[in-house]
Amino acid sequence: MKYHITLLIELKDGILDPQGRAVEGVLQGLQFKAQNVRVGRVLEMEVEAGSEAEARATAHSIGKALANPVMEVFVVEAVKELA
Amino acid sequence: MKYHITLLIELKDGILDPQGRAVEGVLQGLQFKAQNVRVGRVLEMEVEAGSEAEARATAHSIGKALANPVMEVFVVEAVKELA
Amino acid sequence: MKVAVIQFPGSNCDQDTLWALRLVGLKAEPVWHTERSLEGFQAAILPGGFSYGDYLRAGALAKFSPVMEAVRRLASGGYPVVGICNGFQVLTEAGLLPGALLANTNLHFTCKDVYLRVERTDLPHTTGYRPHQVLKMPIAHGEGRYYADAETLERLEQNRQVVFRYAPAPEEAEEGYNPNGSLHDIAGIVNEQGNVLGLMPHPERAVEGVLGSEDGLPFFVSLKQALEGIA
Amino acid sequence: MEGTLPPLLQETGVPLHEYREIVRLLGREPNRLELYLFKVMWSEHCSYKNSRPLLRLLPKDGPAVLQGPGENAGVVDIGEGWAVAFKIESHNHPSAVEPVQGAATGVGGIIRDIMAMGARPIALLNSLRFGKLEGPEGNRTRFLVRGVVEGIAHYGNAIGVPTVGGEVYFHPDYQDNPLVNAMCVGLLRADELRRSRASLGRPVYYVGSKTGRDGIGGAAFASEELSEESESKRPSVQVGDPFMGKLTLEVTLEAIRQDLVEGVQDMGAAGLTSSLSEMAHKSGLGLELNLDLVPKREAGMNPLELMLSESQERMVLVPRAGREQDLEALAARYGLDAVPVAHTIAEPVFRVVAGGQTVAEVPTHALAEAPTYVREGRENPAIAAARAHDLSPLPLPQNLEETLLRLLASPNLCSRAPIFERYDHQVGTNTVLVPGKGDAAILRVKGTRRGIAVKVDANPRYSKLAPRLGAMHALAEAARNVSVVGARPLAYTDGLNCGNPETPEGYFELSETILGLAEASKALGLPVVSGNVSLYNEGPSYRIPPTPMVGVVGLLENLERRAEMGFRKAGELVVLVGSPEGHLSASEYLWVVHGQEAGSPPPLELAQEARAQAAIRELIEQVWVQTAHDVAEGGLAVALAEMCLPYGLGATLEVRSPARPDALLFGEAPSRILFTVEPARLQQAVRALEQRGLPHQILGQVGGDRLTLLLPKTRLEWRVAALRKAWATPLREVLP
Ligand SMILES: Nc1ncnc2c1ncn2[C@@H]1O[C@H](COP(=O)(O)OP(=O)(O)O)[C@@H](O)[C@H]1O
Ligand SMILES: [Mg+2]
Repeated sequence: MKYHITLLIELKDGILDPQGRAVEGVLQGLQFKAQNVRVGRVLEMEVEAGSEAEARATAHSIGKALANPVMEVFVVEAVKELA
Repeated sequence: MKYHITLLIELKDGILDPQGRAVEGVLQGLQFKAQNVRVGRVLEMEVEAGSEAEARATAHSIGKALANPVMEVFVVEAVKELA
Repeated sequence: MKVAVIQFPGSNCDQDTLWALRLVGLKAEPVWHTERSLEGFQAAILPGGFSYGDYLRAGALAKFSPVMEAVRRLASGGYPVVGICNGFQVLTEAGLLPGALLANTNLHFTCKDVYLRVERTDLPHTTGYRPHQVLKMPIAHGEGRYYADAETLERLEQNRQVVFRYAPAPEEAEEGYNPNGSLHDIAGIVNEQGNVLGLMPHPERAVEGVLGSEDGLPFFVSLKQALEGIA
Repeated sequence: MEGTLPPLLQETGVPLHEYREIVRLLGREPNRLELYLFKVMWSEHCSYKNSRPLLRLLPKDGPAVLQGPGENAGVVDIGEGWAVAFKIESHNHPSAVEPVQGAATGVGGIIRDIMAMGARPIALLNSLRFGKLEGPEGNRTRFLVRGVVEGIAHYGNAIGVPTVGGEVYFHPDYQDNPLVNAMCVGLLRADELRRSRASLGRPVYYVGSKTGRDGIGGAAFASEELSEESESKRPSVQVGDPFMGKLTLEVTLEAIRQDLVEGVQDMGAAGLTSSLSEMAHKSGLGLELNLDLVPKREAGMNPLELMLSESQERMVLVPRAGREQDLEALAARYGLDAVPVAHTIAEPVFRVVAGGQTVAEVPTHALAEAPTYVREGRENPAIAAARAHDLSPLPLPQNLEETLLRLLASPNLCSRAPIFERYDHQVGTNTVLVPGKGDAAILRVKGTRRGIAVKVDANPRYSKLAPRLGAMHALAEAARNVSVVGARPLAYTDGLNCGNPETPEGYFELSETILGLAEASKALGLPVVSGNVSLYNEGPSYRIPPTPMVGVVGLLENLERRAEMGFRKAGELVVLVGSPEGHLSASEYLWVVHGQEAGSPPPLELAQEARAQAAIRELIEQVWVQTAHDVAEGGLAVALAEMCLPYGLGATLEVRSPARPDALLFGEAPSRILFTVEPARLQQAVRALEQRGLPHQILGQVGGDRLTLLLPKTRLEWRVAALRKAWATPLREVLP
């Protein structure tokens, strides 16, 4: 079966996020009350798997392969079966 | 009240995503059966709002300000009240 | 007859652009992005660099700078407005030019000389060129792949809004000359009115023999003549 | 204190004898924070405790020197009121842990050293060392190369300082310990030179990014061997923010231009601790720092974290009396924090206050003057044996034409375009000689006819086999590269990357390297004005070859009179200065073709080296010569091929010598220079060489699309296109 997976890769807490800082400054300039802005990457893809659990495990392994353990953490945001 | 919001900004379908392709190549090299990989951005932040609906509306306006409609779409992925 | 060179936080070709403008005898002054007026200026250049670090997306944050309203007014008054490299990205992000500039297909910043064909010589920025003249000019960008939907591209071509196209070097093989994957080999475009122009290559880096090319000089000389016409 | 170590010593790793010295200097036991201040300030990185006695041997004075070692960067006079500041700095350990950010922050750090002198950074260079590209280790090497190049590009391109040159070298001995050294050159008006000084009672401003928990203890980390434990130190990665860097740069330079500040200091390794305590010490004063005022990125940071943080993009500015408001307004315009976090005091102590309490107070001189060590060195016998190895039975390759292609495709000789194309090398519109076109980069000084040439160099194979001679070669070659573009070398900066000085072998290599540099400096008349020492590039199973990265800056009084390396005019004659025969020992050829690293590096006759360089400068100055190239790794054949590549123009040349053909084609020797000259100017050129007693040969003529070499018994020929293909592809595969 095919599953659609969504992975978020984000900077670890405490690691400086220059992008987030710059975006925050601009948003505040636009009068949005936004704080602690962090910018990360989202990856969407389709994987083959026998079950949702298997797809989730694959998503996990992919997150591990792609995130930089020195600075980043990943979250498996969603796993959905495709028709 | 404070809300945590998560925004995804992604390339429109049909627009060449060389980063997605590169990631796909890497994943296939690692024997993952991943297809149609797309890479976008995730923004997380805290906003002040009177209600969840208001927070969602703010998230929407921020997405509009930051995404480029020529090639991108945005999704308000999550709005959560903070303790 | 004075040109404003807009300085966004992170612009880094502002001084080079001022140098090139002054070299051809134009009066030019830097204008900090928080200014709200361009009173007294008859043209504006948005220079290259990394406005706001190019964070999020090149040009995405600079479009919110206070000065952009004044740039818009100058443009709608018919005065020449130019975006070079990052400036081109800002102009598309701000909607002053159609389309968008995406990450190069090679996914990395590329700095080298490229060749451009001049498609229009009737603009305030290009009267100094010969039709179809091939220019040598450096590029230096990571997000220069011109993109627009099919309809917009069609319209650009119909209206002859494509001003510069990547081209093969004179006497060289055909392929591989497009450095970033731009659609229709687009390196620079102009708006319908013909006064707002954006291009990815750096004419200000090609204004003296000692820098390797003088092909950018006519760009600034044209602008000077056009401005003399206005004054 | 006898018997078991106090827990604090175990925690900090401060050795007992240093602890005793600290107690003696303080007249009491230090508290935990104080002990950490000593730990970082007495680390090799900040204190040079193993290298300082040796560095004293280097000549530091010269007619052009405005500022020698001891400040954030050295400064030389280039005439017409202009001066040039430059320095090299290592970021090896951070780059091994996180290549992108490690390299990026290395670039950011050296830029801040240059701007601390009041100079506008106008050029960056870098000197990189990686392990093997082949075999199973190749994957990690490629990961590091890609990351480091991306990091350098990310920071340099965005802050708007062109990366105009550098060098990259692959050798298995760097497999576990890559080297990333960055050099920056800045331009200033001589009368705007600033130093790290403050007068009494002045507020001391913190300007730039907020302080977070970045790189806690980095300076001490850089002085430790890499170990399993470094893995656990990962969370402390510093992230570079070139955008903030650019704003900080503009504020600092504008403050100097408007004469708002009397003193400037960057916050580099050991952050607040070293920048403030050293500034106070150099000023002969004390300083009181209030940590409550320090801009913080995260809540709950304790004094220790604040004192050791290596957050990037921070500067220390000391305003002139009455200009405080102007400075604050200037910083506000750029959206930067500018906070008076400290003030100078008469009592010569470094006092740290938090929450109204004094949390540390130590004499400034005690922090600044770490004990120094002079140790016993001993050469590793295996290296002495390799150097003495007999190479006479070396077989000749079957096919010499193929051998040249193989050499051109080797990682140390192939095209660097895949790397330098990722660097903006033109921003600033001063780059006259871009990467790939000449042996050194040339930058013009706008508004004058002057230019400066810069190049950084080091041959680790030479240094591995003979550290002293290797260091001499490094300086000679860097200076030669500057001379062959037409510039007169003025001074140099050196990045000394070595192993653990606490081992006899490591100390031997360090001391020999410095002795070699000292000898070459004297003979070539070149003073050192700045530098860096990175020791402990060693682990349980490896030690890097001593790697003295030498960055030379030279002056062209008339920019019009310069040379580049590519053949450009058919019909010009090609002349070789020096002997056609080179040494196979320690050569790139020996390594690539015969898989050996043995023998001694070629002998170096410094007086002849100086004469050869003076001769080529004169020929360029006379405008007889516009094409020149030094003969370095890979020997004569590689150098000639390199001259064909930039413009695709070939040459037909004859080499007359009874030596074995591989020694003629690929043998290495210093003091050799190739140049071209129009037939009408040949006599004059040759006379200039004869007057200096320099051996030379007229080899032949430029022209056609082939390189043809006639040896006594062989005729060799290559299409330039074939040379280019072999040379251009290898690094493209690493950096597509
Ligand atoms: N190998 C060397 N040769 C010459 N000078 C050196 C060398 N190493 C360090 N120096 C000088 O010692 C001083 C202290 O260096 P360093 O601690 O690296 O300065 P910073 O903290 O500003 O980076 C500087 O002036 C530097 O130029
Ligand atoms: Mg410093």
